[in-house]
Amino acid sequence: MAVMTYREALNLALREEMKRDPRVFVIGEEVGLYEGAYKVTQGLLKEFGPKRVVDTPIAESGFTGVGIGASMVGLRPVIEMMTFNFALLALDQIVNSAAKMYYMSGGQYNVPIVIRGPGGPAHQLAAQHSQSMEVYFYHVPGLKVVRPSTPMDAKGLLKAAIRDDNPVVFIESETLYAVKGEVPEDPEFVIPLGEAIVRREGRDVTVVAYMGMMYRAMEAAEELEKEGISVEIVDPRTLRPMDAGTIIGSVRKTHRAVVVEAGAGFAGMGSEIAAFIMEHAFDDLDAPVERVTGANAPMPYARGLERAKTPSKERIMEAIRRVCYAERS
Amino acid sequence: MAVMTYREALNLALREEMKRDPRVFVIGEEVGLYEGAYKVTQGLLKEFGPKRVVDTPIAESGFTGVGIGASMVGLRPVIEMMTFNFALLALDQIVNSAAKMYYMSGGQYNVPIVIRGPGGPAHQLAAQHSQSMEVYFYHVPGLKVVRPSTPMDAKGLLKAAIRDDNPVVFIESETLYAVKGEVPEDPEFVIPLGEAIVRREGRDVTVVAYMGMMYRAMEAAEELEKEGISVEIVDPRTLRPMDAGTIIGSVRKTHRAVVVEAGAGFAGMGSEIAAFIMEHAFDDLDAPVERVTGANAPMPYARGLERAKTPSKERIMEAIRRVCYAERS
Amino acid sequence: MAQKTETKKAGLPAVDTELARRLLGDMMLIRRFEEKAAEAYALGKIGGFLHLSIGEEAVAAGATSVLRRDDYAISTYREHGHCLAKGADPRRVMAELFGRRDGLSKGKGGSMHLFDKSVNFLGGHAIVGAHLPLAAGVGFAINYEGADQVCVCYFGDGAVPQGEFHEAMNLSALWKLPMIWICENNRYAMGTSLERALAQTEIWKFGEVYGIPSEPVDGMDVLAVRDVVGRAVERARTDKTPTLIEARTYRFRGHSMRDPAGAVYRTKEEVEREKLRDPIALFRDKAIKAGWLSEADVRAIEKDVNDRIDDAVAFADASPEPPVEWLLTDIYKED
Amino acid sequence: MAQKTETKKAGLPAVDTELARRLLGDMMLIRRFEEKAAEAYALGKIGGFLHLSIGEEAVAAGATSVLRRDDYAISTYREHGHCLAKGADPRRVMAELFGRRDGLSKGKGGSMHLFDKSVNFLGGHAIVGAHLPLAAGVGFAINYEGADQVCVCYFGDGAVPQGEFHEAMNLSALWKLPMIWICENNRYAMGTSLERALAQTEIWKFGEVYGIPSEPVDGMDVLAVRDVVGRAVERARTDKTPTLIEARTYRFRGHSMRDPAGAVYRTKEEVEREKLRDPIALFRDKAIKAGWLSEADVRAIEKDVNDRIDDAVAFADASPEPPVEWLLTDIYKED
Ligand SMILES: Cc1ncc(C[n+]2csc(CCOP(=O)(O)OP(=O)(O)O)c2C)c(N)n1
Ligand SMILES: Cc1ncc(C[n+]2csc(CCOP(=O)(O)OP(=O)(O)O)c2C)c(N)n1
Ligand SMILES: [Mg+2]
Ligand SMILES: [Mg+2]
Repeated sequence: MAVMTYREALNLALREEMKRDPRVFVIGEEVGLYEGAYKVTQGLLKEFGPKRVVDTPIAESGFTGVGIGASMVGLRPVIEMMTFNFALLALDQIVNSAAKMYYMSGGQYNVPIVIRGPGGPAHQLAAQHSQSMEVYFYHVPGLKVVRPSTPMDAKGLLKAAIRDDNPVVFIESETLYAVKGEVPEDPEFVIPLGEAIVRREGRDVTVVAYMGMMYRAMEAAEELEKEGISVEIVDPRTLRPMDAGTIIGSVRKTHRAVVVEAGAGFAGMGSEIAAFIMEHAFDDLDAPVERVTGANAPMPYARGLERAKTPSKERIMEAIRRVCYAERS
Repeated sequence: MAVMTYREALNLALREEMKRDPRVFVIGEEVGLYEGAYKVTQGLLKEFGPKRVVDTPIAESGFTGVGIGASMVGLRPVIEMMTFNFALLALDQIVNSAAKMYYMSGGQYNVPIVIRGPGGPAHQLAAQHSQSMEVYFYHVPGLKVVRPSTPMDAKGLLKAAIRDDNPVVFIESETLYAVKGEVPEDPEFVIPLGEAIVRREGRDVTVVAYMGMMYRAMEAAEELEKEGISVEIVDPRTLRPMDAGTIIGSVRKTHRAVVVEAGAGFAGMGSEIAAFIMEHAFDDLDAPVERVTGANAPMPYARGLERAKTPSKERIMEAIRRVCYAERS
Repeated sequence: MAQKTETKKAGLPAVDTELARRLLGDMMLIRRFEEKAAEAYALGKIGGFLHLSIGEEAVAAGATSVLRRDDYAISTYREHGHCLAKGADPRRVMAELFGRRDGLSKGKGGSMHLFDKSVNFLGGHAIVGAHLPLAAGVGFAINYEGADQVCVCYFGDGAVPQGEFHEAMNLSALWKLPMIWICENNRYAMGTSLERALAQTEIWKFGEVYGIPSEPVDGMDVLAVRDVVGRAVERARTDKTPTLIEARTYRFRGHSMRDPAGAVYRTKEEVEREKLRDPIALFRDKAIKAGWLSEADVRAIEKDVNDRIDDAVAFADASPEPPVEWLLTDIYKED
Repeated sequence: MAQKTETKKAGLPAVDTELARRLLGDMMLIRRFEEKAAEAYALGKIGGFLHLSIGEEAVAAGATSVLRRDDYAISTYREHGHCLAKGADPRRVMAELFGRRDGLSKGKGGSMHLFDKSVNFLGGHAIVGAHLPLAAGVGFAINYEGADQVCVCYFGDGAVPQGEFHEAMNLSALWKLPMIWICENNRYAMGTSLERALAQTEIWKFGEVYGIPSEPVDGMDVLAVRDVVGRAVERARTDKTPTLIEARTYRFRGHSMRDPAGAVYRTKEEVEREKLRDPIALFRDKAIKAGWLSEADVRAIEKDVNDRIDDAVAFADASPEPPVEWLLTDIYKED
C-alpha cells in the first residue's frame, strides 16, 4: 500500500493500463501539453507521447465520437471530459452511439470506452459548471456508471472500467482530487464494477452515499454514535450496474435507510435507490426511506447559497434521527 | 365540444395561440412547407406565413438556441423536435441555457419557450428513434415537463405551455396522433400545468400511468373489474411540477399503487413517483409500490422483440394483482 | 480544387469487361434489392422507416469499387446500397429488414442499422451527422495502428448544417486522417432543399476552408465517382490526406416509404428530368457503346441479380423471428 | 473580403476629444476593474473561476463605441469588459463577483454569468460555443419585430472548432440576421494554441464560406476595431447582413486565476513581446500625439477610473450576502 491522493491514484491507473495495453489511449481537451485541467493526466504525454495522449480542440461531440469510432475498430480510448458539465454536448454520442452500438449491431460492435472527468458540486463554479451529472447516464441501458469516492476506489475502478468491454461513464470530483488514502500498488489490483462497499458498519440505519456525501455521512455517523445511533454506510461506487445485494442486505439488517445525494433530488440518483429499497425490503422497513438531497435549484454562485444547496451534515443527521424515530439529544 | 384527433387538437392549440399572441411562432425541421413530419403543423405556413412558421436546417442545437435567444428578448417560440430522440443534440441548450437562464441572471431573463414533438416508443423505429425521453428532462430544475395523453389534454396543456413563462418540454407520441376524443372549442380552454387527473375511479389500487401506458392500464382495469379489483388510474399529465396531492391522495384512499412506464425502468420516470409515494404514504401502503416498466434494453427493431420491450396489459394486470395480494382468477 | 473532375485522372486501370460487370452488377443489385424491399414494405413484412437510395446507386458502386475489402465504410439510415456494395450478403441484409434472426444484426437493427463486421461495414446510423465523428475515429484508429486502410463515410446534404459535420472535417484535416468524406447531395433533406438549409450550397467548398482536397462530382456517373474517389483513396492511403467529395445525385423516390412521392417539395417535372439521368441506364448504355459489355452480358447480369434478390427474399421469409430472450442479449458485452 | 481593414473606412465621425476620452476611459475602466478583481480574488472575496481580459480591452471598447444603447451584446465567461463597456454599473458588476445581493444577478451568477437587462447585455455564458445560437436567436427576434437593432456576439478562438459556431454562422447567413460575430482570437483556448485546434487558423475565412462579409482586424488597435465593427453595424442595421470579425488580440494573464502565468503553453518572450502592444498604451500615445487628449486629460481619466473602481469595491464589500431563501427563488417565473 502507498498513500497517495485521489488524483495520483487515477493517474497511476491510467499509466498502468496504458503500459499494460497499447490500445489504451487518452483523448480530450488539455490532457497532454497542459497535463489536464485538473492534472489527472500529469506526466502522461511525456511518458507515452502524443500518439497516445491526444489533445483535442473544444468539440465534445466530435472527440467523443472519435473515441467511440476508434473503439469500434479495436482501440480502447479513455475520453476525458474536462468537466462532466460539458458532456451534455456529447450526450447524443454517448446515448445514441456508444450505449446502443452493441445492441443495434446484434453483438458485432462493442464500444470499450471510458468517459471520465470530474462532476458534481465544485467550489463556486455556479449553475453551468457545478452540476451532478450522473442522472443523465445511469438510466441508459448499455452504459455503466461509476462514482469512486476514495483513492483506492479511484484506482481500482478506473482500471476495471478501462478493461471493461462496454462504455463506462466514470465521474470523479473536483473536491476529492486532493484527498489522500491508501492505494495498493499491485498493478493487478482491480475493483470489479458493480460492487458496493460497506464503509462503516452499523446496526440501526443504512445510509447510502458516495463521493463528498459519503464523507459527510461518515461525519454524521460519528456524531450520532454519541447519541447512540449506530449508522451503517454503504457506498454504491458503481451506480450501474447497481449492487442490489449489498444495499438490500444492509437494509434487511438495519430496517431503516437514508439515501443522500448532492444533486437535485427530484428524479435524481436517489429516486431509483430509494424506490428499489422500498420495493425489495418493504416488509423489513420500519420507516420510509428518506432522501437527503441537493435543493431542486440550479447551483448558485454566492458562497452562502451554494452551501445551502448541498446537503449538510446536520440535514443528514436529522434525516437519520427521523427514520430512527429518535428525538434530538 | 368537438371530436378531433390528438394531432388536430395540437394543431388547433398552435393556431389559437398564434392568433392570440403575435409573439408566438413555430420553428423546427419541416414544420412549414412540409407541414410537419407528423403533420402537427399542417396549414400553419399558409395561415401565418414564413415569418411565423420557420423551417430550419438540421441543426438541433442551433435552432433550439435560436429559440432560447429569441425568447430572452420577448418572443415566445414553439420549437418542434421532429422527434424527441433528436433532442439530445440540443440538451446542452435546454439544460444549460434555457433551464438556468432565469436563475443565473438573478431573475432578469426568463425563457418562455415550448419544446414539443413526439417521443416514446413508436412502431419498429429501433434503438435510436423509439426512446422514452422524459427522463432526460424531468430532473432539471427550471424545466417543466408535460406528457399529454388525450386530445383534450393535448390542446389544453399545449396552450398552457405556450402561455407559461418558463421553458416547457412537451412530449407527444407518434402512437397517439390519430387517437380521437372530445376537445373544447373555447379558445380560453387551458389546462394548468401541474395538475394530474383521475382517469378512472377505483377503490383497491392506484395506477399511475400516462400516454400509451395509460390506455393500456385502462384496459387492464376493465378486465380486473371482472375479477373484483377496482382500479383507480391517475394520469400525471405534467411530470414536473408533479401533482403530489392528487397522486398521494389517491394512494391514501386505495393503499396500493402501481406505476407504469413505457421506458426502461432503471432510474426511469417511475423511480421518482414510486419513491415519492413510498415516502409520503408509507404508513398508508398495504404493499410496496410496484413498477411495471419497459425492459432495460435499447429498443429492438424486430416486431416480436419490440412488443416484449414495452409493458403489456398482462404485465400490468399481474402487478396489480400482486400488490392486491390477489390470486389469479 | 478543381471544379471539373475530368482533368486529373486517378491512376486507375482502364475499364474492362470485368469492372463494367461489377459496376453495373452492383448498381443493379442495389436497385433490385430496394425495389423488392419496397414491395415487402407494402406487404407489411418490413416495418418502421425504409429509405431507398434508388437513383443514387452510382455513388455506392463507384466508391466501393476502389476500396479494398479491409477498408472501412460507414453510413446513414439510407445505407442499403453502401452495405451491399461493400460486400454484405443480400440475404442477410434482407433478413435484417424483415426483422429476422438471420439478419445482419439478428433483427435488432432493421433497415436503418445495418452492420457487417465481416466486410468492415460500420453501420447505418440514424442521427443525422452523428456518424461523422465516429468515422473520424476509425481514421484515427487506422493511423494509431500504423495501418494503410482508409475509411469512407457517406452522409447526406442534410448533415452539413449540423455542427458535427464541421467538427469532423476539422479533426480529420487537423490530424490528417485517412478519410474519404462523401456527401451524397441529393438536393433535399426530407422536404428541405439545399438552398433552404445552407448559405453555401456548393458543399465541397466546406472542405476547402479546412484546407483539404475537395471537389464535386457527378454522382450519376459511376465512372466519375470511381475516378474522384480513386484519387481520394490514393491520397488517404499514401499520405493520410482526407478528402471531401460532393457527389451530386438525386433520389428518385420519396424520403422514405412514408413520403412515397416526395411531391410536396419538388416538382414532378424535376423528378422526371432527373430520372432521365438514371445512373444504371447511363452506364449500361455507355458500357455497351464502349464494347465493355454486350446486350447479352447485361441480360445475364440482370438475371443473376434478380435471382440473387429473389433468393434473398426467400431467405428472409424463411428466417425465423428472433426468440424473445434476445430482447435482453447484446446489451452489455461480458467476457 | 479585405485582409486589410484600413482600405474601406466606415462612415464614422472623426476621432475627437470626447470619443478619445470614452475609448481610453472604457479600456482603463475595464483594466482597473479586473486588476482590482484579481486582488479581491487573492483575498478570497471572489471565488470560483475568474477570467481576466487584460490585454483585450480594445475589442470591447472599440466595438461597443459604435453600438446604440438598445443594441444587444452577449458574451462568454470572459465578459467583464463587454459588460462594462455596454454600460453596466461597475459597482453592481463587482458586487456580482463578490456574490452579493446587489450584484447584477443577485450574486447567483458570479463572474461567468453577468447579465444586465437595463443595457441589453444578454449575459456571460460558460459553455464554449453555446451562446452563439442564442445570439442568432436575438438577431432573429430583431428581424421578427421589424426593429433595427443589431446584436454583437463575442466569443473566443476556442469556440470555432465547436459545432455550434458553424450552426450559428450558417443560420445567420441563411436568414440574414443583423449579427456582428466578433471572435476574440487571443491565440489560445486555455493551453491549446490555434494551430493545435484548427486546420484553418485564419478564422475570418470561416465566414467567407457562408458568404458573409468577414475580415480580420488588429484587436490591439481600438480604432481599427471601431472601424471594422462600425462597418459591420452599418451593414447589419441597414440590410441585415451579418459579419464575422476576427479580432486578433492577446490575453496578458493566464486563462483564469487558476492559471496565473499561462506559462506552460506559451513562452515568456511571447508574452513580453505582446505586452509591448498594450492596447491602452498604444491608444493613449496615439491620442496624445494626435492632440485628441492632453497628458492632463489622461491623468484625469485615470483618476476618475480609479475612483469609480474603488467605489465599486467598497460598494461590493458593503453589499450583504444574499439571504438563504434566495436559493429557491428565480427558478421558475410565475406571474
Ligand atoms: C439529428 C437528426 N435530426 C433529424 C432527423 C430526422 N431526419 C431523418 S433523415 C432527415 C433528412 C436527412 O437528409 P440528408 O442528410 O440530405 O440525407 P438524405 O435523406 O437525403 O439521404 C431528417 C431530417 C434525424 N434522423 N436526426
Ligand atoms: C463546451 C466546453 N468545453 C470546455 C470548456 C472549458 N473551457 C472553458 S474556457 C476554455 C477555453 C476557451 O478558449 P477561447 O474560446 O479561445 O476563449 P478564451 O478563454 O481564450 O477567451 C475551455 C476549454 C467549457 N467551458 N465549455
Ligand atoms: Mg439529401
Ligand atoms: Mg482564446
